[in-house]
Amino acid sequence: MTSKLNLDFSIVDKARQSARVIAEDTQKFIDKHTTVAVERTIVRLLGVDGIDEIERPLPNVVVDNIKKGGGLSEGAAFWLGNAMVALGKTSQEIAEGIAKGEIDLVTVPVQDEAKIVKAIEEVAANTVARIKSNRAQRDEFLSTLGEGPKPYLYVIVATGNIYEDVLQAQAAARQGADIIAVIRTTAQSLLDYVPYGATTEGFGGTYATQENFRIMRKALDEVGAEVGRYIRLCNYCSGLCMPEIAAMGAIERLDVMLNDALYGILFRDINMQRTLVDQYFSRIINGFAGIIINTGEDNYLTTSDAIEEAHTVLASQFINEQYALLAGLPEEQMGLGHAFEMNPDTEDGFLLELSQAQMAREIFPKAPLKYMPPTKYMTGNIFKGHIQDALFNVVSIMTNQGLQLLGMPTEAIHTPLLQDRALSIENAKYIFNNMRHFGDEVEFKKDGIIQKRAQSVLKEAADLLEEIEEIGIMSTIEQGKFASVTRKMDGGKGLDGVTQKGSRYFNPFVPMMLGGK
Amino acid sequence: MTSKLNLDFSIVDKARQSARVIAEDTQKFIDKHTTVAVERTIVRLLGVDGIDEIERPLPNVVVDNIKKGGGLSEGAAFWLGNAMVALGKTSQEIAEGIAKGEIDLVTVPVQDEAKIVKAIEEVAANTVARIKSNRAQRDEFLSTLGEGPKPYLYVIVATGNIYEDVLQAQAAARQGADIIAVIRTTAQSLLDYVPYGATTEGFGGTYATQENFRIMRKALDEVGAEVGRYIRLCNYCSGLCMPEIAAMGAIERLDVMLNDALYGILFRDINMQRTLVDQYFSRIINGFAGIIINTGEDNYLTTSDAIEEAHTVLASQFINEQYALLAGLPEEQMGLGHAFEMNPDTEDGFLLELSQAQMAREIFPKAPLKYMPPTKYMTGNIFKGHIQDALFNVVSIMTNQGLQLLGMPTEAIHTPLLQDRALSIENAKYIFNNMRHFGDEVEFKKDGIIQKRAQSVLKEAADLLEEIEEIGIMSTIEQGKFASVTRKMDGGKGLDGVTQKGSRYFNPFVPMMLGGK
Amino acid sequence: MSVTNGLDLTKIKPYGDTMNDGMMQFSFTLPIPLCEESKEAAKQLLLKMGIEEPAVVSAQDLGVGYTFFIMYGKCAHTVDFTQIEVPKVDSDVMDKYAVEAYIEEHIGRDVVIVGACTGTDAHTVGIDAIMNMKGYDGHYGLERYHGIKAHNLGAQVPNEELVAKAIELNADAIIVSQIVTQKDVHIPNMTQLIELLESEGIRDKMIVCAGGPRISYELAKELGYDAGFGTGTYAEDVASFIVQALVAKK
Amino acid sequence: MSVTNGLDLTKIKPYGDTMNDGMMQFSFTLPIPLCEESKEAAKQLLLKMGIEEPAVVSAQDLGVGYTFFIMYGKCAHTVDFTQIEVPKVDSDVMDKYAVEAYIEEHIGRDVVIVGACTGTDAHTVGIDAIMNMKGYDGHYGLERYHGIKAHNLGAQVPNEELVAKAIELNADAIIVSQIVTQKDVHIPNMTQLIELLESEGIRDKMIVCAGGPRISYELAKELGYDAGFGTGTYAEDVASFIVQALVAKK
Ligand code: B12
Ligand code: B12
Ligand SMILES: Cc1ncc(COP(=O)(O)O)c(C=O)c1O
Ligand SMILES: Cc1ncc(COP(=O)(O)O)c(C=O)c1O
Repeated sequence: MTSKLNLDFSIVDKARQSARVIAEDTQKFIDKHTTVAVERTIVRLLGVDGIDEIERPLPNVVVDNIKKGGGLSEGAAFWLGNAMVALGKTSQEIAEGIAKGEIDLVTVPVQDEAKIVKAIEEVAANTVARIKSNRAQRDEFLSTLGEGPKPYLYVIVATGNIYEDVLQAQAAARQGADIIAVIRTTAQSLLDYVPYGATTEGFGGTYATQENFRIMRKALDEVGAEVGRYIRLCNYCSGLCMPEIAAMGAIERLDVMLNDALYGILFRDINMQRTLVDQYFSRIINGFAGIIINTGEDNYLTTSDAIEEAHTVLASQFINEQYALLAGLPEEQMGLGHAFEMNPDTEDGFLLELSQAQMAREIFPKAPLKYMPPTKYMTGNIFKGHIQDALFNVVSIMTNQGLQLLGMPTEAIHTPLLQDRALSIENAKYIFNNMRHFGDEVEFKKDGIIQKRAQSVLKEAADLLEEIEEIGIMSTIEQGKFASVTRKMDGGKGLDGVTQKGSRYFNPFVPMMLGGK
Repeated sequence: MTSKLNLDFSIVDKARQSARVIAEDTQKFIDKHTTVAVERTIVRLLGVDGIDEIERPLPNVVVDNIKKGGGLSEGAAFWLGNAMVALGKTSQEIAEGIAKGEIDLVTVPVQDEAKIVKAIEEVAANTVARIKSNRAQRDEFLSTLGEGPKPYLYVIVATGNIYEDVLQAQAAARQGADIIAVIRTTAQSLLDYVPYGATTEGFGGTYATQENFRIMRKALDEVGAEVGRYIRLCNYCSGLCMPEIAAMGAIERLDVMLNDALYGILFRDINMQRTLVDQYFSRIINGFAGIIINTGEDNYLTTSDAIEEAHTVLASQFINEQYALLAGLPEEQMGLGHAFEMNPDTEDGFLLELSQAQMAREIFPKAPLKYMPPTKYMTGNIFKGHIQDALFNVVSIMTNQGLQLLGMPTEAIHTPLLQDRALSIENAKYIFNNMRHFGDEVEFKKDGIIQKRAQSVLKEAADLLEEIEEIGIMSTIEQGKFASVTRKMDGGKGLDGVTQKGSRYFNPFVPMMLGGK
Repeated sequence: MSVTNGLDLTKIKPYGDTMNDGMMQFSFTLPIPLCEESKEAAKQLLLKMGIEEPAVVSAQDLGVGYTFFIMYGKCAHTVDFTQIEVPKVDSDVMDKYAVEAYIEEHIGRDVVIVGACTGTDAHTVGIDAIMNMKGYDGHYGLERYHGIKAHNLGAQVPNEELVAKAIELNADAIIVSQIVTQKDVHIPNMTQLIELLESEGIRDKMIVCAGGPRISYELAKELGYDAGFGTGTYAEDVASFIVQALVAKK
Repeated sequence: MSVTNGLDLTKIKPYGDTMNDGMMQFSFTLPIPLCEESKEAAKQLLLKMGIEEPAVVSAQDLGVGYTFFIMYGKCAHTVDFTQIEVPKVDSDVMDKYAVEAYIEEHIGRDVVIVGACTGTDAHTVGIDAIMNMKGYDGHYGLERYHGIKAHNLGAQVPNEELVAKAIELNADAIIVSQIVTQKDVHIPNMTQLIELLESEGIRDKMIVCAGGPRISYELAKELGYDAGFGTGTYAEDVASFIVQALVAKK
């Protein structure tokens, strides 16, 4: 592709290099640490599931037991493996034993390390094989059923009730949606556990549980077969349970995951140390499972100005790209986020939006960019909103975005009604079809508004990255450079779940999954 | 302007030349004939107004009297002038005399021809001066108050009640409209007279009467002063009273007039001889009064397919251009019509629409093109309709159209509600502002879909014009080449109002107004 | 797969995102200025309509002291869907070939149909869609049917002219199109046609149908027609009805 | 210029294009399939609402046996606009400088205001618009007011924490933001704050206000707050109210 924007790719390279340095710097910290969420994830991947009598998820029971016993630095794989060798039980039996108060992991006599590793690796290999086969099944569906053309039509369901969600998801698929995202209930990202079972109560969203994943996956496979398109399922693994939900998604064949530590830090006030460590393992899993991740840069523009702060979005995308690469997640799975959040009263605002979207396309040519609709400047005027969404769709088809998160006319009012979603799908289908090859047909005036805008945003982003390279990502966030939000190194939720790895620590899944297929 | 479409302007020249021959051929016929409408117009311009006891408009009373007396070939100017000289009365007094049965024009003894001409020319000069001063007043408003940027936002009011229309027109102006068109009641174009006075009853429109013109003009001047923009007033002079309404419009300072014989022939089944003769005089008046005319090619696409018959629109525009030039109406006042009427399900339909609109812009660079919204493929789904209108607005701002007849979301349902119009204005304002300079910023790919489409439509239009040049406009219409509608030379309404001019015939306004300023 | 979802066909309510939530969207203009009191007036209006929790989500001044409201609210009313019966064309819809075969078998001569868009209405596209050779949306028009002689008189046809033509051609059926319905202009016009046919004493000898986007079967029946056809009608719909009605008449 | 137009403020009706025509637009989904009977059900529903001449202008299958309707109809109800009274903030709105002068003159010390977006709600933009220096839409926030000490605790703040902070800072006023209202999640949360303040025995010592796009003055009063502020509020609106209420309290 030749640049329609006449971008200077040496600046792109320089920015990317800065981002690499930033990511490697973070990685040093990550490599030394683990968290309760990472350990619960390992427990899950080792086959533990279910809840105890008072509805505590067993993975929490296990890790809490280890933590209480002061053994967290060794990691759950070590202690579980140790107990398996010592007691000759399965991981699930052990977890149930802990729940009943019959087993206390750190007091189980320590066994031969090689045996522990072997025991764990056997179980781990099973899970890894299952995830691999999920991935193969997805590929199979994609090649037999096929999929919708890009940009994929991506809609949310958010009734709070998984069964209503199923109805709405199937309706959406029949109407033309390609991706169904089940929004989580308002406060779930701050829970330090993952709820269990099918759920029918939620506020502004539905609990992410493994059972809910399963119910929705089944429903989408059914409707996909019927409409002759593979329908992708999306959920959220930002928040305090990042890697755990990634694991659940990998096991239940989700296809897309919202997954961004920076989002959690800035918009959920989650501790940065905690979530950066969590993110690394979650991305390894997502990468291995063939799941497309979505990053959250679009959100920056809901708290800061889309014209003035455009470069922060780009800078963050560069960083997220490098974080993903270090976790073995290929470009083809990087749904880097950006958004159509400019004030609609801006003269020539469309040109600036177009420039921004085209720039993202050119700088991340293989990434299935996630493009967010107008939200901040949506009002109760649903008619006006519908045409704001229409221009958003125009930009997307012109610049070949990957995942088109459809705007809803009722954005400023409520989570989507069944009919709102139908109207949004109709909007996107009309525009995508009616303008299908428009992007190929137009060129931008040399040194015009569009070209210049992209060039200057790129320049600013590169400069910002250079600055961050100096001070590191954590100080950058402390200074409020992203989304005008300031977060402290030791502030936010979840810091007490972080610990340094001990000498016997091991996580069998990292070597098995990192960058593998 | 360089052609964005890479058009071959030698084909344009050839097409224009064919149209010239066609128009000159028609003009030969026109020059030999007059009609009752033309004569009533002359009567009006000579100062006759009002109605008789049974509500017949006096201009009709006068011309019917002449016709009944077998004097139509001499024309109304001759007989009125004769009576003025003979009886020493004003034209109005004479008309009232006829109404009362006191005067019978053709039986008044014939006076000296030079005196007749002089008497008439004196009165005519007054009217001409008044129209001239209206024009000057418009120019004055335009330079003091200013006007909205092009494309002008053009909306209709159509309540049937002139007072409700005023309310709606003022609302529209405050919301941002630049042109208010008062749609006529459903059957008025087939009336062979113009109703009189303020009216409050109409079906799908409001009667075009001189008093209604006055009421609305006053209302728009008021609101224009308030909003600081001159608000243009539009009405309709197609139909059986073409030149009469043109005259009324010139006197009451209308600014825009729908004015197209071909429209009347095809869509109102008006006799072609009648309306072509009427059109000539109406355009002379419109030209002199500084009124922008709107032609009706857009309507072709309501009965025939927008993709297949695009070239008939262009061919007709060429012909209308030449008809207008022969009537002394300058390019700057030619609101040639075209429309966004493609099936919205067409893949890349937007590209074809854009091509068409850009082509019209390049071929008629000075014309304030009138661009009609989607109507045929509008449905009761007002949400979908609103975004069809949005894409229409996108094309318009990209191609710099002149008069943007705003599409209404409720097009398929009812004539616009107050709120429908507000939504449409909001739609256009948002898009025009947000994409203001988008057209300047983009170029079209060489030999791409857009360029090729325009080139082939131009070619087809030129070929069609060559054919018409052979057989003449009347046979062309008989063969159903426009809008897939067939009309016969001697069919349709109003033929009995056509007559050949006699040796003493004269129309003082033609020399006074033709091509004058 | 789903648990019982609360759907009760005897008590249907609007569905927003949860069964029986009653959610509806409204838009309308009130001829009063934009202020807290007018928002309250808008809410009271919805309450009177039986809408619970009415919420003004947008209120816009229209420039003349009137206000445009967009609202949401929850409808308290329910409808018994099991009790609804809609009068409908009850003959079967046959395709073109079946209609032609039916004529040959049951009627054995050409069926004469005269059609027009009547009164001041100048919209020909609808009647053309039904009658012209070419038809509409890939469905041939009546002119192309073997066994049917279709005469399309076009638009703006006075009822008198239509009736005269029907008599002249000894028509089996008259079909009229009415598109403009502003201020109910179609009602007197459609009524007058039936009156004319009655005064000529030929109403019962003919099948008389009407069509148009705002014409329903019910309305047409009320006005004395044999049937009415709305949006999305094809030639075969009306042809099927006419031929079967003709046979039934005998 | 216009003739009497039929407007009667005691009997307000929706306005389509003619006074008192009652015209309204509706859209909603019924959980029944698209067919003539469901269209009839939609009409019956509107009739029950007191809508005359209900017309289905669009009916669309949603893929799960449910149908999306767009309708128009004429509302038969009227509202007496002259009788409407809306409870409203009754203090005057002053601008920033006037508020500052008012504090100096009538209070003579710094007014302490603690604000937060409470419960699980993570939307900071609204409370920031009111409190942060920068403000919103060109209107400075409370932090920039001389004579006001504003403490913005951010989002997702538990009521307990907010109350503790208010006590610690000896606050004159607490202001809370609630944006998420899905399934009325804000109601128990807002109620709990008042209960907490009461159980601490400090409810009456403070001015307590709430704000958010779905918060009305009325609702806030009902829940025991001193005032509520909706969409489009600026810092001066709530500042004016607080300082006047403080003075009135003394
Ligand atoms: C094309 C059109 C025109 C063209 C007509 C060209 C022509 N020769 O037909 C022109 C530009 C001339 C025109 C003029 C006017 N129009 Co017009 N027009 C339309 C438009 C855009 C499309 C109508 C159409 O062709 N539909 C396609 C056909 C295939 O559908 P159909 O007519 O519904 O027919 C189908 C069925 O209804 C049924 N059917 C119809 N007739 C019959 C008869 C029988 C026997 C049967 C069995 C079935 C049947 O079968 C058909 C095929 O499925 C509509 C808006 C819209 N999108 O609907 C406005 C519309 C109909 N027009 C309208 C109006 C008011 C006018 C004007 C008065 C002024 C104006 N606003 O422009 C003038 C005057 C016309 C007059 N004297 O009648 C209004 C009517 C409002 C109302 N409800 O009363 C509309 C809705 C636009 C609007 N919102 O203002 N119009
Ligand atoms: C930005 C945004 C976000 C950002 C928030 C970033 C941040 N740090 O604030 C992010 C992306 C994180 C987010 C997340 C979510 N959001 Co959100 N979000 C929005 C959005 C787009 C804009 C809100 C906004 O900033 N408005 C601008 C400010 C200035 O306006 P305002 O808040 O109304 O404030 C003004 C007045 O109300 C008043 N005011 C407000 N508070 C106070 C307090 C006082 C004391 C006073 C005096 C006045 C006052 O004054 C302010 C200035 O005039 C809205 C949609 C929309 N267009 O409204 C959805 C919206 C609010 N979000 C919604 C939801 C459901 C969520 C999520 C649960 C899931 C989801 N759908 O994304 C999550 C979870 C959030 C959680 N736990 O609370 C829903 C709420 C539905 C409902 N009615 O319950 C909305 C309406 C979107 C939708 N249709 O689904 N969201
Ligand atoms: C990257 C990312 N993660 C998660 C979420 C959703 O957040 P939560 O589940 O915390 O409400 C978003 C929201 O838009 C997001 O962008
Ligand atoms: C050129 C022209 N004249 C007149 C009209 C209106 O026609 P009438 O007044 O005959 O209804 C139109 C309608 O769109 C038109 O295009």
